[in-house]
Amino acid sequence: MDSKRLLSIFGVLLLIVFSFAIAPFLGNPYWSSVLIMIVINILLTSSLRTIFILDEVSLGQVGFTLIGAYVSALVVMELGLSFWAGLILGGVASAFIAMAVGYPFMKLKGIYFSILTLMTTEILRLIAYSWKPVTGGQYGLTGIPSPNPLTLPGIGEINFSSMNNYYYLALTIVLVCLFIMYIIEKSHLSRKWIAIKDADNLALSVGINVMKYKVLNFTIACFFAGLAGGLFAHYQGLLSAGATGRFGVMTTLNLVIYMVIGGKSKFSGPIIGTIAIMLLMEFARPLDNLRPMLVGAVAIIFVLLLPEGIAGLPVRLKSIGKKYVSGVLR
Amino acid sequence: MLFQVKNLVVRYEGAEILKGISLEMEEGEIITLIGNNGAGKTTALRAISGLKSPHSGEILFRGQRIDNLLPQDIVKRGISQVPEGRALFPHMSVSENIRISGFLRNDKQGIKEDLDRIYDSFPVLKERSAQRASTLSGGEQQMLAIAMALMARPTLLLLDEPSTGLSPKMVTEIGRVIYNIHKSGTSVLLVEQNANLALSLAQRGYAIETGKIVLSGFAGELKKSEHVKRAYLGQ
Amino acid sequence: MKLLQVQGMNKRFGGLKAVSDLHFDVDKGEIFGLIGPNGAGKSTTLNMIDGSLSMTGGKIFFKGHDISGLSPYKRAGLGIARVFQRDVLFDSFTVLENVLTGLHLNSNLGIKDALMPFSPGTRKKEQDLENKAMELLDFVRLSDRPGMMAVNLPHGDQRSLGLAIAMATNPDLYLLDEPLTGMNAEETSFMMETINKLRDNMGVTIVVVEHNMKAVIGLCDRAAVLDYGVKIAEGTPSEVTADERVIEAYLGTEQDVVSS
Amino acid sequence: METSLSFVLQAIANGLAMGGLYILVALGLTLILSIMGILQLAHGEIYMIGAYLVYYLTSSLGISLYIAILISMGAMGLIGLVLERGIFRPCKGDFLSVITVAIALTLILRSYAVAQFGLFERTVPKLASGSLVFFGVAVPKDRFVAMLIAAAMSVALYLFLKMTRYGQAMFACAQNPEGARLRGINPDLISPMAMMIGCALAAAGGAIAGSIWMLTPTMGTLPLVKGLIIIVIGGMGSLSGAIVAGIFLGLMDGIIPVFFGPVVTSIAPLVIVVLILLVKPQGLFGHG
Repeated sequence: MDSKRLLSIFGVLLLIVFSFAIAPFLGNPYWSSVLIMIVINILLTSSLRTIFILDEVSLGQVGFTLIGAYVSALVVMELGLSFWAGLILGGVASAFIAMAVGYPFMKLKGIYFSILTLMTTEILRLIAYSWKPVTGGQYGLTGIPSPNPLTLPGIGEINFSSMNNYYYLALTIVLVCLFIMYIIEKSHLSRKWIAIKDADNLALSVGINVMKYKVLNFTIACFFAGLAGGLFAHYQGLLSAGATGRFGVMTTLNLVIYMVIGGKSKFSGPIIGTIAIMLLMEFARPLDNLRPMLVGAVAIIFVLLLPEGIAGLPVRLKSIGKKYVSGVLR
Repeated sequence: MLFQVKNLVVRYEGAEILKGISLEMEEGEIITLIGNNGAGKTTALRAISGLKSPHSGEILFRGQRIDNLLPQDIVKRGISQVPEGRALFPHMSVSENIRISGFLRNDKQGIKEDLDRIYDSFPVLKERSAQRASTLSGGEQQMLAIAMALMARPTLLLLDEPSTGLSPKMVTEIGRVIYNIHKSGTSVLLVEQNANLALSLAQRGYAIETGKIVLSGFAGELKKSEHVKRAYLGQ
Repeated sequence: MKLLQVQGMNKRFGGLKAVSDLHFDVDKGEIFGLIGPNGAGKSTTLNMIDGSLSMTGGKIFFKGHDISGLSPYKRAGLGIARVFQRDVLFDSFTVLENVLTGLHLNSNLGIKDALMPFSPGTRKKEQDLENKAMELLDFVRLSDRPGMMAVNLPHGDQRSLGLAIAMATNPDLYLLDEPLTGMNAEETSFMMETINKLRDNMGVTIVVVEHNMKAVIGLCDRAAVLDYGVKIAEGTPSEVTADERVIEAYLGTEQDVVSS
Repeated sequence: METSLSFVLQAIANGLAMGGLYILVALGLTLILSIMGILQLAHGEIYMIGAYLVYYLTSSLGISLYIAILISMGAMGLIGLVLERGIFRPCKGDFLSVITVAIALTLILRSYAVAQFGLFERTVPKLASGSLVFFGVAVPKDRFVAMLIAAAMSVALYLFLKMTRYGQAMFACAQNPEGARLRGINPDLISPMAMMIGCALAAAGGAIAGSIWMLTPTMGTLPLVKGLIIIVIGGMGSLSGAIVAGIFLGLMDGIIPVFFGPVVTSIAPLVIVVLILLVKPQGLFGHG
């Protein structure tokens, strides 16, 4: 193992420790809730990038989050299943629906795929908004329980109704998900996705079942989007599907911004981008209503000047540095 | 000298498609550039028309460099191309296609006259003037493409494989059209894979292979050349 | 033995008949040419054999089985490999990774390997694939630069890589679409040598689409000539090139356009 | 009986007025999409800002409504020019970049509107007051004026595109950009024109909507979604398709709520679009 790799593993571990250690120091539930939303959104944005490996921009991730959120909440509330079962079932339901619609959906490309997913997410939201007997309609679902306390040997009972503890829970789950996604990214599966993106006709001609792998991609991405929904439901305790709410069009569009600012071609991109922009939104509180404007401006600057995003900065800086050094030496 | 290409090098994604070709023509000449698929013929025409900027080399028209100009400025100076695959506006009518090709001209009267003249020389286009361009047959589309290029009143007409995909009868027909255009005083640079057609029309010719000019001379000489016979005429 | 049988193949695009009632058979171990001028329907035919284009009518048999309705990846699985006309490669990958992707059918990487890409078992499987890929690169003389990005290869080498990707599927039938187009003399002779070597050493069957008559004469055992989607001649290269109709279709009519 | 007739007639009038607005938005969207290849997700925000500009001109400067609409159209046209040059053209057609920039623009314009005008609903003067009476049923006049304006602008756009050199050049660029270059048409000149026209039409739509209903900073989302629906149904790049689909959609939006709930009204067109995308992505009126 070369030293560079060792260094980056060490860096990642350090970041993980830091993200666990940070919560108690912040100390108040407000910051815990910010951190919770950050980790949930990291998972969502990463699922967006999973689809982007195929060079398709899904504007429908939030729709699948919604499925995960409602299913996860309902199985816990109505069937009395545990949080863990709810979380998994939410993800599975979302993945199942993605798989069911995957074949016709993944046949479309480019603008068509983006519009299709955008419309689908609106349809899902409107169904949730109006299906009163199940989703509570416009009043939504309330009283979604927090996860049951967990007893860990050596630590004792952990109560997740505290924001801080829920943050630890969400962080752990998201880290596990990210680890799985990273593994997939390094596996032959993602190599096939890239091959399909590069030349689907050539991929077919070497025997790759292109549609199967594309649908698999969509299914995996939507599974994680569904999990994010479950995490959200049990954190928030209530769900509603109003147009300007959590499941509205703007949320899905914001994810695209997180991904691009973070760096669309790197695994770390969506993670970095989500953290950076959501923290920016927090620290820019004094700007109040103008905060989205700031984010928009940052996004435009990145697209036009740093298309590889924050994750691409080291390479960019290196090349600038090299130019500078060679300029100085010359 | 009407037109001159000096040591033209064109690259696509790192690959050198044209490796320094040179050619020249006098006013009123009709010359041809023959070569197989992928030899670089289309690339040469794209560079001349300003669609692809060359890596190095010069293109001169009436002694002035045009290799750094935009396509519309090149059209303005009098070089008009009939591109490969005809490049029509498929959902516009035949007459709209012809009219819009005079985009850079401001003389309404002249445009109308040219339109009439084109309809005279291509009666089939007049017949189909209200039809969408996409509904024309291959030969008719080629006629339309030539008519469109003529609307710019070119001094030099560039033709990219006008015979592609046409029946032998239609090829003969197109050949006659090109001949008449040249007769009426327009200089023509004809790029062809069909060496037989090209060398019967042109006065002089160049043969291009993998981005290099390998042979040039009068059409009659080229026709007799062993190399051309083997490589292009299949004999 | 007939490896490939094309029976009554038809293709219509709107009103245009791109291929009409085409019949031909290819024997095992043959190099068969499909030739004709630009726009004659050669590539369309090839697309229907590999399944990327559906037929309007007709049947295709491969090793005696009707494959007419199968999708391209299934035909690849049965042993049909396509080498594309233009430089269609996996542009994000290195030379080696391109061939590794071509080895898809020969790999037994499953979902378990996707979830444990660093496990010794998976590593071993991937190492084996890499060795196989290197052998193939050796065959097309690219083993000296496996780490180079495929897009940065010179034109001729990109075609060789395309061939290596096809070889990786271990096919019985190769469909080569204009393999010599745009190549210089040296690259052409290397490609012709490689194609011959492929057939002689591995006993595979090859269908070549070419418009360049000279190349076909040197390469094929038999050839069919297409003009406007209709087969106008079939036979050995010398038979075909001597055919009146071929000469007319291919070279244009001899009448001088200027004097007529 | 009488009340239901009155409901239906009013619903049709409402639907046609809405259809007109949707058409104005959709024509711009489809023009921008077909000529520049840009999915302008911020088009609804241009519509919204255009409406607020009319509000500002009428309420603060006391300019009369129709003049204000014209000024707003001109101003948004100029903004379109700046946007095309400044942020869309540098994206060089990269799909994700274009989408990102458009989303960023949405954030910027919406947040500007909130900061400047607040979240309260605002109103601008009515296009016309009073009602017209049909079969004994009164239908507000402003609906008719809205329809007329939308129809007049659609016809004007159609004539411009069909009859003028630059209009034809736009079609040419949309169908075959490289062919257009070869005929001396510079797409870099035509693209900003498409953007300007699109933005001006959106501003007109916004202003009319504002005068019939209310102004809010989020008023652009609905027409954007409707515009996308229209260009999918009508076929991307087809103007006549957009007009037919716009009228159809407007009528659906007007009439369905009379018989069904608001949710069916919202979902029905979305479902239709998803089905069209899955079955015939080139749209019902699209080419080929």
